Amino acid sequence: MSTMLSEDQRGQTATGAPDSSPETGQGKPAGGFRLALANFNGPFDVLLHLITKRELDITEVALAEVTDEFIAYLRELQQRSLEAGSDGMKVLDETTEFLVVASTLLDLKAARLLPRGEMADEEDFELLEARDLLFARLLQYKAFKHAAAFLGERYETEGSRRPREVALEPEFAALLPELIFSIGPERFAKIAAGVLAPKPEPITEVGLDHLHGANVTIAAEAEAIAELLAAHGAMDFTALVADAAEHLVVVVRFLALLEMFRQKVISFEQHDPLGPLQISLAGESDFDADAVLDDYEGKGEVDHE
Amino acid sequence: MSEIAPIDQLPGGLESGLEAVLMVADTPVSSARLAEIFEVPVPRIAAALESLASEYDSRDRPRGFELRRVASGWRFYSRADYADFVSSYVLDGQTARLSQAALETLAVIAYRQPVSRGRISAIRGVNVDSVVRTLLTRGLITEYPEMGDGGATLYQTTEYFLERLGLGSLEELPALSPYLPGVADLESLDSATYDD
Amino acid sequence: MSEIAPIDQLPGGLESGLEAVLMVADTPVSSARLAEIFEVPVPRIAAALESLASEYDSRDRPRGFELRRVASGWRFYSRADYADFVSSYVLDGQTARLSQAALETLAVIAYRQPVSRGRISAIRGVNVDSVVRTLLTRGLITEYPEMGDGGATLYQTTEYFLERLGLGSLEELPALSPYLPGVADLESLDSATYDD
Repeated sequence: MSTMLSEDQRGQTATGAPDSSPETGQGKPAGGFRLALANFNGPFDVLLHLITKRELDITEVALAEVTDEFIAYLRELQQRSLEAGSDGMKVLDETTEFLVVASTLLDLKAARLLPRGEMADEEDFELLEARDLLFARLLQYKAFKHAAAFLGERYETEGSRRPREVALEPEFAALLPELIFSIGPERFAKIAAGVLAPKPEPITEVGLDHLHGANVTIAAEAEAIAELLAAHGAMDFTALVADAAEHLVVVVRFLALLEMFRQKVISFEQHDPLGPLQISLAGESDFDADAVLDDYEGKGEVDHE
Repeated sequence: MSEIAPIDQLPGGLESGLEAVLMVADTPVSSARLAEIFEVPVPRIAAALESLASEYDSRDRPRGFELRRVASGWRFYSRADYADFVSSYVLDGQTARLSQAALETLAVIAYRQPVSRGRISAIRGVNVDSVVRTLLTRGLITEYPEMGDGGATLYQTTEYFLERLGLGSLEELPALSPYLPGVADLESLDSATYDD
Repeated sequence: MSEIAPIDQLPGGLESGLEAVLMVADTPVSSARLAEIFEVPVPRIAAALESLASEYDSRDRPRGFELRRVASGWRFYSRADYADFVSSYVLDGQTARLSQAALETLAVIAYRQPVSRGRISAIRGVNVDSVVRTLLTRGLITEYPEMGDGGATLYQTTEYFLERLGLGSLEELPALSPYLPGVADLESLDSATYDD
């Protein structure tokens, strides 16, 4: 995790420093945590940075622990947008991006504050899913951030070399086949107009893409698992996710397995110690997709999916 | 092709012939294409190119240029040591840096191509419209010829992307999985997902 | 200028430095310009260039390239001995027609000249480097004598372009407005939209 921080500082991304950061100068008492606003690439970036700052591994961290700082960041973001008086669309866009993550974090924090056992099972489960989805996204984001660092380094070092890209020597240019260029001024003007006409600005949507990414649901993945098991008999987890196109599917399939186990649709078997866990249909009951739909589909703020 | 080729009858032979062709090339030239031009087998071309490249590098005086294999072929480059002087001669956007946002977006496209803006946004958690435009203008990405689901435009990296990063092919991109810590199951999934 | 120049501290020294700059130079470079770049006196530049040129010619193996002095300065050329091979490279896959990309780029240059590659890229939304080279090679455009902002090279169309289009002068280029429905004040709109 410590490498993340150094990268952030090398690139012009994140320099949110604990304690003495002078970047924002928003008149907060010295010593408080502040972030260099606008240096971050969205909510995942901020979250990753907050986790890094606490030297927590995102595979272990309880996200609830960084919630307060995250919410504080969101507040400053809004404050600054107001001050800058920038266009409302952009502010709205940015805010929704952060809200998705913030609401998930708040849920997690609330769960920690509640005494164990007071929450209904389904809510526990929703929370588990919310957290895991957030983890999955963070892991993915982190992986791409590292890949970006590799690309950035290559881009930088390669920039110090230049390819030879020169116009053809006249003797050889003269050998080229005579140009067929019988287009006429009118058609030429049409082409020019086509290129020079102002392009319609791409619709500035309030970014909803982050809310509706790939359509991955527990119900659908449970169905996929049941089909696979019906066709192949017992399988291990690796085989069950072999066709998954992204991490999120793996995570959701894992959650679906838990749900299916709870409903006694499947059973687990381990033949030798530390051996692969074999999963097969238990045959005791069918999977109740509706129960899952009820459980998860209403959960708008974590439904990036 | 085993007897004496025309190029062998010229002073300097194949190596000088290769130098002459590469001197006018404005894109990387593959050994296969050079083999056709000089009517000699590909392995002989490859060996001659390697030998030229190392001659430029390791002579008592390293040359101001180097011969490198990038994207789909070979090409002359100015040597990095002299970058300061070269850039004071050539003023253009080549050295303009890419922002962190542009690099992250480029990474997602490189590993997930062809990919829609919506999918990139989902992974990065932010709107990427303007960054994608920048990458298009820089020639690092281009539109994929086919539409994605629901008519979304898909993007892919270009040959220039490989050239600009000094990569021989997309396979030379490091695997994404080592960057994902401690998730064994995801690890094995990665090889299935990303190495395509 | 008589003490040790920065270039003397690099491996290869001035000669390799000159090779680096000339390898990427698109047009001949004068010794005066090279003297500025390397911060050494013109006579030293001239001597180094002469020595390089004769090294390429007279080594046991004549190089596939030569360094020649033409009116405006020095430039690398492919050596005439290998012209057959170079021609077969150049002619391979050449078409007699301009691609759509080339036509669009030419159109932007014709209606917005003098214009930089950066601006053309911004208007077309793609990298135009190689297309601009093609248009230069085909003699349809040429470099504008003055530099643009920040030292960018500007391009304009040629007499040959007008001939091919059957026009006597640039004023005869048809107005664009009839082809742009609903845009009353094109000129101001254009500059507002594309100025970068």
